[in-house]
Amino acid sequence: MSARYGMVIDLDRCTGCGACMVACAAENNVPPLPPRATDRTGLTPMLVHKVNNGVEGAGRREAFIPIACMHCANETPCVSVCPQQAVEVDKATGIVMQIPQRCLGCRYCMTACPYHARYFNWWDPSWPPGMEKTLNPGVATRMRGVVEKCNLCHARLHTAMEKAAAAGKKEIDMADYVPACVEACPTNAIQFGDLANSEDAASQAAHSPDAFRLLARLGTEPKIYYKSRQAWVRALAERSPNGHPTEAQHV
Amino acid sequence: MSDLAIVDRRFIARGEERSSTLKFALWLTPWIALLAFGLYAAFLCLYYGLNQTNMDNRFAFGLWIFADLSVIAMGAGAFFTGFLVYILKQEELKPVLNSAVVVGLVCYSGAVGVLMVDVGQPLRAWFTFWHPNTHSMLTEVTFCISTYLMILILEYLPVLLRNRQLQKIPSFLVFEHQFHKLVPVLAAVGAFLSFFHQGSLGGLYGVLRGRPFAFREHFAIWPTTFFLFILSAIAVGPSFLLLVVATVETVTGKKLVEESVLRKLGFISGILLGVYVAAKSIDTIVWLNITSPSVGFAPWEYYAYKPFGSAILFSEIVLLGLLPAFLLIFPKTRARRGWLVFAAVLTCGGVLLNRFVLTVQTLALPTLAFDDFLKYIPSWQEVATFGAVVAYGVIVYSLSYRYLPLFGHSKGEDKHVSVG
Amino acid sequence: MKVSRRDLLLGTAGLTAGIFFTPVPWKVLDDVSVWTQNWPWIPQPARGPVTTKLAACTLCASGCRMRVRMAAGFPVGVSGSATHPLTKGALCPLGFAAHQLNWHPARLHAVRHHGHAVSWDEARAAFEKAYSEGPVGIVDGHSGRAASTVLQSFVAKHNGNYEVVLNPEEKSLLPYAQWSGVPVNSLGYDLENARTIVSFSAPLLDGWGIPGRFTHLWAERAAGQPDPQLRLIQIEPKLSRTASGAWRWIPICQGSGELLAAALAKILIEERLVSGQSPAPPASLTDAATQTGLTAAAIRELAYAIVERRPTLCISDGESPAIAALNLLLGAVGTPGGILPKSVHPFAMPPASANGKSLRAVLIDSSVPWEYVPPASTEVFRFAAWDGGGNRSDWLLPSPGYLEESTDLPTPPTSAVATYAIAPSLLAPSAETKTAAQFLLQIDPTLSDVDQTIRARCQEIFRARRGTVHTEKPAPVTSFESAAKFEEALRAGAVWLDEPRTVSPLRCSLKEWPGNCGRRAPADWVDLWEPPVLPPLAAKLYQESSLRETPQRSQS
Amino acid sequence: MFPWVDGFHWTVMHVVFLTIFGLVLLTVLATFAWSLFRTASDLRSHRAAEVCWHNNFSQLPEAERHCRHEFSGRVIHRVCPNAFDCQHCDMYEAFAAMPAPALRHNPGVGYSDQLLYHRGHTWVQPNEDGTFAIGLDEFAQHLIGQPDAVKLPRKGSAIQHDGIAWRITKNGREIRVRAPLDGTILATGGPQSPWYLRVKPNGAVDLRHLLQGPEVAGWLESEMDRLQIQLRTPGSEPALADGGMLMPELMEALPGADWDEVLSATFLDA
Repeated sequence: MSARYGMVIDLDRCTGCGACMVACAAENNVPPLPPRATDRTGLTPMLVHKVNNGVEGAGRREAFIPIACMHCANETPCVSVCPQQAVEVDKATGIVMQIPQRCLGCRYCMTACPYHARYFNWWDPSWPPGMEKTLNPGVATRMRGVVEKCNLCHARLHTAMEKAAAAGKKEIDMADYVPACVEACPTNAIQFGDLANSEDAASQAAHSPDAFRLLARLGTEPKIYYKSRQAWVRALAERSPNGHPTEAQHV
Repeated sequence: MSDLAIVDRRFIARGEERSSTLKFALWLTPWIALLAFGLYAAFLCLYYGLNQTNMDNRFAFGLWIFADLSVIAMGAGAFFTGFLVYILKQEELKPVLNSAVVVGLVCYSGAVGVLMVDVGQPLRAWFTFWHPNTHSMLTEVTFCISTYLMILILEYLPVLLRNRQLQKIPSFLVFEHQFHKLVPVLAAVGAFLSFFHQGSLGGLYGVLRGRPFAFREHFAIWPTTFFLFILSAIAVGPSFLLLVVATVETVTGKKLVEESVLRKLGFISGILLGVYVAAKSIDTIVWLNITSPSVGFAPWEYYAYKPFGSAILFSEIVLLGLLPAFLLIFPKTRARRGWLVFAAVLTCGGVLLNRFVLTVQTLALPTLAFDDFLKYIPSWQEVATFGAVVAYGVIVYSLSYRYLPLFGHSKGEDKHVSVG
Repeated sequence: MKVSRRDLLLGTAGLTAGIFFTPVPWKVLDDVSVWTQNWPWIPQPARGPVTTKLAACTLCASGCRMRVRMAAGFPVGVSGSATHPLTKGALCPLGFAAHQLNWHPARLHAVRHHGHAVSWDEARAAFEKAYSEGPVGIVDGHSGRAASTVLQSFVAKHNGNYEVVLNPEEKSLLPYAQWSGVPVNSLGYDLENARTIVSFSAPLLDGWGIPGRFTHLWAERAAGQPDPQLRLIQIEPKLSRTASGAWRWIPICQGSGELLAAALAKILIEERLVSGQSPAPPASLTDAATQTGLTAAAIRELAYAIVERRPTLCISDGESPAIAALNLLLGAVGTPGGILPKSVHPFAMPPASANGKSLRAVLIDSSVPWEYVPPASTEVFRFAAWDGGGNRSDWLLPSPGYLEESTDLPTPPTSAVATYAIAPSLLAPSAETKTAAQFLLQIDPTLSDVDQTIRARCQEIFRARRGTVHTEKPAPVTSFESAAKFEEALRAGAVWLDEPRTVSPLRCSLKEWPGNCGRRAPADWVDLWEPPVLPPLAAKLYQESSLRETPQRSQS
Repeated sequence: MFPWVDGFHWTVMHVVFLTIFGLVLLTVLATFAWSLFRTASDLRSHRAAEVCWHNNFSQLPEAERHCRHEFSGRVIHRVCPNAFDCQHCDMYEAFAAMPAPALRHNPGVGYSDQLLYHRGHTWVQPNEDGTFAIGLDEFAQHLIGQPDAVKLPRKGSAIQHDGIAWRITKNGREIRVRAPLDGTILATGGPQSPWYLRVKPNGAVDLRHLLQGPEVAGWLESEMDRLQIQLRTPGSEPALADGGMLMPELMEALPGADWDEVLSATFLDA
């Protein structure tokens, strides 16, 4: 099988509650970091950004943009730069895999990623005494000094594949493979599926007129799509769509 | 004379004038203190992890990478002078060869040292040799730098063996004698390696498709920054060497090499700098008008954030590029020691600024439409570690100058200057 | 033989060269790499089969059903349950990390009296002394549970005082309760049938009511649509999440909401836009305009907008008679798409009563939020699983942690339909903990214990033969052959859902337009979000994202 | 090694890349190894002494590299280009042909016309049986006085001219005495005996590089001058030349002087 797993995130539906972030962190055994940690030193494989349309007064609107690894399909920026093959694109699934056991923590891949979707373990991971009992058995914890990021809940894919294999099937049942953030979203704003499969709802949504991708002009073919009926939100796709930087800034 | 002083004297080549043991000790003390402090800071980073630094997920490279790139550019003098002397037969540069080797050794070993602190898992650094990704510029850099460092150590060996006491051991002296004959081979290999890693250090940023500020289209398999870095490195190398020698002459108050040698260094530096500035300008124009807009980034926006205004571009290319190039090429200014040194300072400044812009400004600039312009101030641990490298350099050079024939023998002709 | 320096040098050289042809250095390298790849001091998850169990979240009164993944006897993951009739699979962000709460550093493990560890017996002795000396108050944060009946019957027997702490949603229903005499917890919002919802600063998209209930409606019928089926008009001073998700955002000055309501009512009456009955508001349009910061034209326009698509329902953040009165005027009380009385439970729900006695001591149930301030000059016995610090409590009594206590879950606030469910306990409660009910039962064994009450309630519902039971797919109560089977189903995570009530007019008697009760709008808890004890992961994430203001962020 | 890494896959790039670096590494190491090998062979074939001497000579200050004919009076000033190996000097014949002006030198230290002197202050005495005696000249003896220890070569071992013949320790300083000619050690004497070594030359003997006749006096005089300069510290002059004659046990007499410098200059050492 050769799937191209990806997401379509309906930004109109996103209320910015952050459930996806928490669910993702819990699923992937992300440790609670010391109080010193900030929005720039944290571990947030899924991170929701708050943006606005730059208008003051009653016309002002805010939106929320969840950002995870985009799993770029073309010239994946982080893959070619890694000196020791710690980042690889899984040919069968199109998932960009990070292999923490190989990573030496040079952080070159982080500078390469235009979406800032890669995170460095600045601290030794630690949990309050006893809390490690609640770690998700499917996912190994990472050590200090390595880079990590979203791998589309690869553990869940693995489980789904085992299930399919047990049933003697080649293809997995997509109902068995739902990443934590998708599962958690209270408004079902995130559609997940196989973009290579034209029947798949997600891949159809990806082709809707409202759909767009961030920094698509870099030509990295991200597999995380966004969609919105609001023009100003769609305008956030590019830094400067027509030579002018968009008004919106990070709040 | 105290016993210590007597012993000390025995290690200084006969007939060489050197400052008193006490004076030398006093000179070293502050540097040793700085080194010790820096080593402590580095230890903190290794023990507690990189949370000791002010780097973060967005500013994943900081002061240290800037330091590495700069220091390695400065060290380029080593391979380039060797190349000039042994391959291009520029014999009159021989007197500064040993200096060049020491400078190179210091720069490269210092850079590697800092890198080992900079990576999150130093114990895994060797994985690059175990399962390399040959598409990564960093792999090339790693291989080249480690190999070239080995070469520099080998090249330093003969200089070391000519210490007054060491040379009393016949086998050492004979080895030095034999090894010296083969140094041109090393010089050639060194030049080859340096050509690639100096370039790859530029490529490091040029290939960052995700960072339109640094991204350059490919030329064969290399982005233009690859060649710009080589050019700038061989341009700044001689200038830095010139600065070092000039500084040593000032500090020691001795005439160590002929003025003509320094002028020659300056001239070479100037010519190369001129070529570099020309190439850099073309590259900048192409990038601003074609490369960057094509990926949806308005060029002027890069310079919309203070303090990284377009002034930075101007000073990089004109003030610290064109101007020193002119000063170094124009005979009248080159002839004047003051202008020569001043121009060399500007040249070094220019390359430093270039490395700074590439490492720091690249990361500070926003990519996503809703990104901020980032600020980053290195933590004291970072600064101290950087300081340790400087101290280390000064100490090694001072010791080499005191106990080794860096400038051949100021008495007698330099028939037997060692290796480059 | 004599060893010269030369021999030594050669020897060392040979040795160093030779060693590379032995496996030693490579083995060492390999071991080092393996070691660097699993630092011994980094905790790794326990391996083992993962089973999924249904449970109910007890962080708040909503009682959302969760699917909890268990490994080696511990919860390792939480997700919503799509078949839950109210949440439809949604959970609040806190829920997803709540299974880690029991190991929160602030977890209480021993009885504490003014900070010193003491025994349960001392606490019990102290409480017995207290209620023998004078009336005690018992505060409940989640009324209607079987446990609540224990608390209530205790005060009934010992001349005490039973008080219920209401959350903002329940408070917003108080006026209707006062005007109609129907208890608050029997009132609910019929959001599903409303076509225009006018929210006066109610955080409808930010944790209001039952998670997923309104957000689903909004996502399906409103989100991003230029002309949505469900019009959400947010009247709020600042651009909140709800405001930015709304169809219209009407920014007004802080605390001027009730005046605006009055002004709107005035226009609606004067311009005969509504048929509903209510006394004329005294407000004048002009000073409404000045106080709200809107133009008179804008207010008029708004008045027209809110009645353009009926039914229209106004929701206030907390108690607000004026806004309730506006609902009366709009005819949104006792009608579909408005405020509806729930079907009265088959069993008697304890009405929340508070009569001002001067109290000797107060016993606070663990369901009471930490913000609750106990009356002065009383001895405070506070049950809690975590030490939220702050408010005065002479006695801190450790109660069971998350997923440790088995309790029943009556209808959540704001729901227009009655429900009943039982939260099973997935973890054995640690020995040193007690619930308030258990504590009182030890003092007075004659009270009927919680499990009996739950069983009794199940039997009553079963006998009433009304409603459906929601597990994987809904099944009518009648399909169960015995009350025991029914109770079993509930204990396995099923939810009983009553039939929606056929419209029952809600008689509200309102003599005159209620004056501005002068209540300041509550602080924006939505943005500065730091409940005393958050799941560490949630706390971490809000600190590491720009999503919510945390103390650290708001300082910097 | 690579195949053991799971998930590692060879590509053409790997082959090219690793080949290049393999070659580079090979070259570097080969260079190093080759010089080691050459060093070893040099040491084995006793060419070490020559190499070391030429190196040392090149480092001698100009003042210590006078041509012998400055002392014989045949030239005013000439710096020796041949490391004192007169047999290789293209000027040798020319100078020998020139008439030596009669000079009167008073070196202030004893010497003998029967002995041939090496610039490292050793003398050579040819015996009728074709062997040679080698000793330390009076200048050196007076300087050193009674040695603390002497380290002589083993009997039967070979010495090369300008190589280190034997070592003398005095006041914790090691003095390396240079051999005046090639040969094999027949017998060893010492400070007490008149000579230090008896040597059997290997093959034809060429002693042209040794000083003899009048130039010896000139040489010693210049050496005395140098010594004067090097030891000139307040109140030392009378001690140095006692009635114009170099006093014995000079090192004992002037412990404060910079003996490292003096000895290096005297015995042509680094």
